[in-house]
Amino acid sequence: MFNYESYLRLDKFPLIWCSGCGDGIVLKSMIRAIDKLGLSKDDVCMVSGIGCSSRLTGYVDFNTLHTTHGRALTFATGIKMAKPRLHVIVVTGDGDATAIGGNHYIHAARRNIDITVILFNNFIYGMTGGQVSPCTPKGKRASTAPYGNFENAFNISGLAQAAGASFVARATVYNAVQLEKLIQRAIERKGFSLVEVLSPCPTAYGRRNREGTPVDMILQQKETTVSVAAAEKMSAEELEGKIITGVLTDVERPECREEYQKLIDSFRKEG
Amino acid sequence: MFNYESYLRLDKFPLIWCSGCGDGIVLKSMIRAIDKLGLSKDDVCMVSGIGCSSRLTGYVDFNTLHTTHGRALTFATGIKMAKPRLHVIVVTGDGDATAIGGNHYIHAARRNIDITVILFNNFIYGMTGGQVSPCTPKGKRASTAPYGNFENAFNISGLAQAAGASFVARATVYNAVQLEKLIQRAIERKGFSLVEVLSPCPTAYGRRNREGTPVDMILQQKETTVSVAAAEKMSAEELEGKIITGVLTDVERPECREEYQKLIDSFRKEG
Amino acid sequence: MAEETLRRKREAEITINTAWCKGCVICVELCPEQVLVMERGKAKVAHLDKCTVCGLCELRCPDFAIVVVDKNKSPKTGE
Amino acid sequence: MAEETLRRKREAEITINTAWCKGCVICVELCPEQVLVMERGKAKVAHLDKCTVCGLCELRCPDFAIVVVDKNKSPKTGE
Amino acid sequence: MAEEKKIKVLTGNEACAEGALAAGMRFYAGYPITPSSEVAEVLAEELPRLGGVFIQMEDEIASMGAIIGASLAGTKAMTATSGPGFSLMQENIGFAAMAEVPCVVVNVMRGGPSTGLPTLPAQADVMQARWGTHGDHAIIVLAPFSVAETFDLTVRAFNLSEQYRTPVILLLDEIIGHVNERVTIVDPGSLEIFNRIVPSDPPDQYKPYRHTESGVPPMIAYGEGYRFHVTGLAHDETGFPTNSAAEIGRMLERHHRKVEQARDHIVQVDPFMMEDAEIGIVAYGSTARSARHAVRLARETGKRVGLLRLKTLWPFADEEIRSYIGQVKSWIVPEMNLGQMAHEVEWALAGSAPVTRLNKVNGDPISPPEIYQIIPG
Amino acid sequence: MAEEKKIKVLTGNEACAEGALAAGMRFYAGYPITPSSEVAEVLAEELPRLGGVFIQMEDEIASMGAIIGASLAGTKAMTATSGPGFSLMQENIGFAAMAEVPCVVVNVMRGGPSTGLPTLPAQADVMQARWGTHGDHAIIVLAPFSVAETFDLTVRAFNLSEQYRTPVILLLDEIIGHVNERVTIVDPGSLEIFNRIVPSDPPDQYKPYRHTESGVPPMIAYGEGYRFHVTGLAHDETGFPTNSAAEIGRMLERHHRKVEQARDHIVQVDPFMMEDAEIGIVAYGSTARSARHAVRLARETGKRVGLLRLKTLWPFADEEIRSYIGQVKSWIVPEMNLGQMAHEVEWALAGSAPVTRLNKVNGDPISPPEIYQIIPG
Amino acid sequence: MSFRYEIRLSGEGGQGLVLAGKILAEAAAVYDDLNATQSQSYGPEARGGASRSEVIISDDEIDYPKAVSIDLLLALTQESCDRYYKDLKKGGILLVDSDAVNRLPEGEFRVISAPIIGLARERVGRALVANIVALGFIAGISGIVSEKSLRSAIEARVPKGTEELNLTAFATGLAEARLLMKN
Amino acid sequence: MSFRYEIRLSGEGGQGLVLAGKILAEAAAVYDDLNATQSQSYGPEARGGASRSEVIISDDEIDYPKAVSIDLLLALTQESCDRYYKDLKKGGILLVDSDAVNRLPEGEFRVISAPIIGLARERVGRALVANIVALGFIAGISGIVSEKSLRSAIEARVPKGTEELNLTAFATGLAEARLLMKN
Ligand SMILES: Cc1ncc(C[n+]2csc(CCOP(=O)(O)OP(=O)(O)O)c2C)c(N)n1
Ligand SMILES: Cc1ncc(C[n+]2csc(CCOP(=O)(O)OP(=O)(O)O)c2C)c(N)n1
Ligand code: SF4
Ligand code: SF4
Ligand code: SF4
Ligand code: SF4
Ligand code: SF4
Ligand code: SF4
Ligand SMILES: [Mg+2]
Ligand SMILES: [Mg+2]
Repeated sequence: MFNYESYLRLDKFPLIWCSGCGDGIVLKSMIRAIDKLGLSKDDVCMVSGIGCSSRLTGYVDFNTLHTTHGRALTFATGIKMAKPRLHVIVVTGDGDATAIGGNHYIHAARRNIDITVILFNNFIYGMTGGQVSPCTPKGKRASTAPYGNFENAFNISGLAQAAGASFVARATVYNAVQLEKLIQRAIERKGFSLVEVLSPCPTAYGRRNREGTPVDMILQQKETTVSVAAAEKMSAEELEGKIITGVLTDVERPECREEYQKLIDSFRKEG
Repeated sequence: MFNYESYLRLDKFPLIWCSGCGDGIVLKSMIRAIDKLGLSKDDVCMVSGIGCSSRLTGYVDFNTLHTTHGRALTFATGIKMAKPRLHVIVVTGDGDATAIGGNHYIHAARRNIDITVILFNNFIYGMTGGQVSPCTPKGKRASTAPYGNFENAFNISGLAQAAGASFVARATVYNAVQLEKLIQRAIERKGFSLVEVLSPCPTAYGRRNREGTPVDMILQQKETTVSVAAAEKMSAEELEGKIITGVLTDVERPECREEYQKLIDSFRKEG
Repeated sequence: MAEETLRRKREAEITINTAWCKGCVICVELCPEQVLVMERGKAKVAHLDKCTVCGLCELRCPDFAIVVVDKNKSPKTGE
Repeated sequence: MAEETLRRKREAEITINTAWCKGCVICVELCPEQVLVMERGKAKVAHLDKCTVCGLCELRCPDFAIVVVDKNKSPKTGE
Repeated sequence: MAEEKKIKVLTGNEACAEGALAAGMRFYAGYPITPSSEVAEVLAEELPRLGGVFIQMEDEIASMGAIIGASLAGTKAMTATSGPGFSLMQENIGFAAMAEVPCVVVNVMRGGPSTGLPTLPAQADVMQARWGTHGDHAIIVLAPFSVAETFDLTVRAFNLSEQYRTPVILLLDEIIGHVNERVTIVDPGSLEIFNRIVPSDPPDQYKPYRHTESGVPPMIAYGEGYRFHVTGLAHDETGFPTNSAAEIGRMLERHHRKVEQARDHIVQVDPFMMEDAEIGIVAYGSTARSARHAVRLARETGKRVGLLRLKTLWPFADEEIRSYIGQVKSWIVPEMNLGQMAHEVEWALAGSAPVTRLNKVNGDPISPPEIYQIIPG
Repeated sequence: MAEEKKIKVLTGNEACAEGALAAGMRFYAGYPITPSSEVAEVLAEELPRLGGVFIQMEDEIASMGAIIGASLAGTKAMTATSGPGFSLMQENIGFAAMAEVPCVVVNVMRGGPSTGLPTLPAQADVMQARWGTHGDHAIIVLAPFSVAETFDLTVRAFNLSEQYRTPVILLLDEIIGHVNERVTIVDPGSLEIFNRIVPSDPPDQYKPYRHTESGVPPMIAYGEGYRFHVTGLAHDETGFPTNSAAEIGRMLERHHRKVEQARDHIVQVDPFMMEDAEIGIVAYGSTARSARHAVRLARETGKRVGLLRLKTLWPFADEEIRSYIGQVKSWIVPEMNLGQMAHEVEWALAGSAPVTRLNKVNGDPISPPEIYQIIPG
Repeated sequence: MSFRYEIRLSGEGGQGLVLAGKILAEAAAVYDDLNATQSQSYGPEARGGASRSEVIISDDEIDYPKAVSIDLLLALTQESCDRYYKDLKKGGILLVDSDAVNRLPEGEFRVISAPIIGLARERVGRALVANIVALGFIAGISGIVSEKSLRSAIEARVPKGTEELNLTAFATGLAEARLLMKN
Repeated sequence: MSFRYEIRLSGEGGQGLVLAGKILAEAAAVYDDLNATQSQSYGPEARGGASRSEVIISDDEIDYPKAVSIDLLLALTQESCDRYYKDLKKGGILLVDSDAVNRLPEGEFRVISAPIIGLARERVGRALVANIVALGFIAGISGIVSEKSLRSAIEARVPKGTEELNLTAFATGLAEARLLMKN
């Protein structure tokens, strides 16, 4: 249906991810979105941290950078500030972005720097074998939460909204078409944009929490999510335990690099 | 009117702060609040980071800890988890809490750990001589923003709310009585509680931004703030540029150490 | 136009790259027409005739291992 | 009761610790009754008689340098 | 627990967790990282049962902060990590040194630099363990070579930490961390456990940084009626900041002295066939196992070679090495780095005997034959 | 600018900023910290005028990340900090070493450990600059002793960084950072500026980590038609992760070699009255000024003493020091730490001459008389 | 003279070879009072296809815990067989799954081919316990650890509730091995 | 023989002594072609009461940039006078503000007492420029830097728009000093 090949580093295949891992489905959606936008591969710079999801940058034929754990946004900020013509896309996991990288996450959102973040939320640390994440729902099990997680979980998207992001959306791999469209809109929107994707991790999360097969996990997304439009018509009780998908925020706010450019230009004019 | 002396380390006086610095007014309000609550000095543990405001811990006769820049909440989390009977109060600046310490800030709020944070927001890095902070309003000058800050500022309190804090309030030194009461309520509330205090820094912020004398800066607070109650009656245009004071959030949510205690107790029962 | 397009005869060509397929069964179970089956841990086309070229299997295959092409559609004019 | 309390005669005793006073002028300018003045960079009581013992100067002195006591009130029963 | 079998098969990481519990550790804060995560995983399971605290923090900086806080609150506390996390902990490790807060930091070494080789062994953080934080400071670093010794040295790490009021670093390498091996678990009561010395002064006379003869000031927990101040700024005996050069000098000198004058107690080496050795191998961690094997092989062919195994890496065993001057004619230092300890051995010997380096940083362990091959004679 | 006076009075921090601009630095990311903040403050003012980027990041970790990103995007980039921030940067400094990203990190040293003495000078991060990050790695570290030299060595730091594709650390101390002194600003055009070598290969043949003879692979920026991968994992010539021990060994060996085989170019010392010296002083940074003064005083009384001043701290000037074996009978190493470089000098000399240490960590600089006093004879 | 016996269990992730190695080591160390080490190699971080678990058993101290000259190699996949057979020592034993490994390598070692996975699936009822069936084979072939100790170690290490199943698996492997050894 | 002249300007924060020191150093280094260094001590981090600024002037290279034996000490507060007079060299000059410093120390140095702050306030109109008045004194007393160079350095370093004011302050100090020196 769609030819992914020209965007891939085929010699690195097969993917490192486990059988049934949702990350590959997200990767495909990302490629379709970039293709739709008609971006030149040379102008796309993809930056990731450390984690299963962050291995993505090794497979795509862009300018790619696999940084340190949690720090992708700092490298990306340097790139965007230094070379604003690049489309900078950050690939990160729930742990990478909101545990160790939480500070850079809220600051990039505050600056509203023109970077698109695709956040692979699998509710767990996949790469290191299933430790609890700040996004693991309360009560769920992880290798470091053998009796169930006793901490409260983050609302990742809400955090980005509060910090000042221009565009915030949530999607599932179940609805990969919506996912693709949201990624497209996120890249289009000037400023900090986030797409939080719920991406099943059958190995480190599913198994331990008896969530069934990869298929079960994908189908479960259908049940647990409601669209923004549907949610608006639902009562608080009905929404209990539901995850809202779709565009949560889409506003225009001053963008960091453009504001800085104004400063540079003010001297150009003078001179 | 009130005897502060028994709470102070008088041999460390006079305070290190500049003439007219608002921090001393906050300190007094804190002491009054603690006194009202009748807490034993032995049971109060005050933890600070690095900054002008964070020097506070040197002056009060509690269990005091002056940590590294931005990390007060991590030390405080260790203390609270290890010895929950202590009342743990964190003293921090806008830079300390939201720049370098932003991650610990949102995570402590997420965990809703029973710690009270008094955040001295002077919109600047005072201690190091006036560099721009994530809370410096856009356009304002700082030693590292000589042409005016080009970045967007944080809404500190909004961030704590989004991250999951139980109690969030904002106050001024102008209204030191309200400040005291809010601190009192913050300490009383189980869970993560924040009081963001606008504390004028005439030296590093005021001078550079032509805000006048310390008195001018204190009086200005009166003009720029509106109470939650008043704000509710105002239109969006009227609220433009205004800062809302009072209790912004006050909810009951599961508290971190208590949730952990349940886990411990589950084994006690078994055995 | 939508009507015409839909009515045009669809003829599927399904390619499975067994070197990449990890046997997650996603394509098999989520195919609305039960076109696919598992064999020796890999996906396999069993009932090509039933395929409606809906593309769902390809969309959701995490490993780029299954490719569906509508043979009656020129590759240039993909939707 | 509030009425009586307010009507009770107030007699102020104001102590300024010049070693701690940094001369920020806050107390002087924010005293509603102009009781205080500056002298050689330190606050000083000029019109004690005008003082209403409102306590605002003390409340806002950042340096614990000014203490106001209502001499007609026993120290134990502070409001 | 008394009726449980005494012999267990554990990995080094598991033994480390068990050792910590045996030493009385009741507070663990950490952030997962390969190849150390099992330390946390065991403790996540065990600590709540014992009424202790297990908390996974948002990162390694926070983990280090939390264990310092917990230790100040009176609980023996630990964290475990690997290279990248160890780098992040450096600032707060310096705080623990400056504020003299006992705690144990475990680093299960993997290949570096940077993300490097997450699942493969290395020994390249030896110098970092000594010098990773800014400013001059004393530090104690231990390195076990077996699972059984991991248990023992973890207990010892806590003891030294409590006795000298200082952070102690335990360096495992991936091989020791992950190998399953026999451990004889001794009766917890029979372990020698050292707890920090509490002050005998009443609260108003307590000085948290008193210049005692041992160099170690007594320490009381927060919330016990003593209200004192702790800071990472240079401070005097009372714990409050000072800019007096004399006071600062005195304090930093004491920090150094408390470790240096106890070096004979802290430094442990394990000589193997060194009595008549003319060739000496200095090794530590898993590489010492290969070295021991190589020594056995070489002895079979009549070579007079021995192994001086370092259990304590810092303070460095310079005196112990120098004690062989005259007897040992040449030394070999195999290590999974580019010669970090070999440099120290050369320094200690000051030219009195040649040192041959055997270095490997490609993720492959150094095998016995590789060492055997370069034994002269 | 051409008509401006050529002689300026600047602080070391200001000269560092000026030197960076002269070297072509157009991206600065940093986080303020005493006593380095003026570097940032000057650049916040100058960079926007030049079309460059100044950004204050949320912390030092982010600052280090940002400059690596900017450098990969093709801009010469720098950050400045002091001890606590330098500790936080270590993980990402290791990334820069591993991924071979040119950048300059300035550390204006203050008293440590921990928050220590924020406004007072020290030289105690010398070993940290070498060993602060996990894993074995090569690094270049320079230390100027005057404001004028700060300008020069900042330019040089960029040149070396670009030439060898490696992070370069510039260690100032608080005294050099804050002293106002005469600098003769040379015409920017007359400065020797080195820019990274770009590949001559077409994009499809480009290998970002090619094993060249010099050990330094050509480097192209992101967004220039070459699409390559950069990672902190061990990787092969193409930049993609590998677990092949052979490939990894080859890569790490090359990292080391590119610096080691160029050590004669990188290592600079400044001998002062060493021609006939029988007593040698090894010093660097502001302490070298006191040492030079002490040498002058001692020469007046006829003592044959000289100063071998280190401008490059790492790679260490072992050969330069050893070149005096036979001539110099004893050495003195004064430094504001507990003997970090003295240890290296001892190592280099391997017992061939005694080394006297003069150490101070209380925030007071080492004065000329203090050195003069211990010059024997 | 002391002995050192090196066993490598190889196959792919999910076959439980790490657990099998641990059981073997525990049988030797806890119940047979020998020294034993078990170690494994990891792929890039948590995952990866090939799996390798090594057990060294000795009556003396075990210095180097990695296999250098293998006495017994178990290969449950063709890939692992191809990759590792060269590390077998002269006279060693190569134990392969007869269904998974078609191309048998040649060399100075003895090859034992048996339908290990098939036995687990068909006789025990679950392919998952092939690792324990393999332990039965190893016990029967090598005799390096006692049957009794292995049974105890299996009981102690397998998930609660699966003891019976696993002991059956072990017995199946052991019986098959004894049969083979007789021939 | 080369000379080394050490000046310490002391008083309290806000008196502009750091700027004065820089101007002095710049006058010597940029305009008089001498070598000069200026340095200061900081209190705990950014702030702190006492302020100290040191200028070393020499026709040779300046090695140690801190004062060791002071030629001229300016003290604008009693505290700074008390603290630093001991560092004056034999025959050095102690220049104090006659209003601020009441208790004059004794020693083998020459004391010059003048109402520096008063002159700034009354003659120039702003107490803030006492630092520049002091520079006038220093020029007049020591002659270590030329009047012309100091004027140029002042013009270059003071905030735009305040040049006149500051040059007047300088002239005031210089004239007073010359008067004093005549006596
Ligand atoms: C500084 C540092 N700490 C810890 C790690 C170990 N580590 C690697 S990935 C990871 C978590 C990954 O979780 P997430 O970001 O959710 O990604 P996922 O694997 O789930 O896609 C951790 C803790 C590291 N590499 N560096
Ligand atoms: C790791 C580290 N980075 C930087 C600093 C320098 N520093 C000290 S305080 C401070 C900022 C203080 O600002 P804020 O928290 O707002 O406190 P304030 O002084 O304004 O009360 C900085 C950057 C430090 N001490 N440690
Ligand atoms: S561990 Fe989870 S997230 Fe990682 S590759 Fe496997 S399924 Fe995906
Ligand atoms: S610099 Fe600002 S915040 Fe700091 S003490 Fe002075 S007035 Fe207060
Ligand atoms: S294209 Fe649709 S119908 Fe055809 S195999 Fe795929 S999922 Fe089934
Ligand atoms: S979805 Fe892809 S990987 Fe999964 S079974 Fe189908 S073809 Fe194979
Ligand atoms: S108490 Fe009130 S009236 Fe009296 S001096 Fe203070 S502010 Fe003025
Ligand atoms: S408010 Fe306090 S410090 Fe300020 S002038 Fe009055 S007494 Fe002095
Ligand atoms: Mg995850
Ligand atoms: Mg502030």
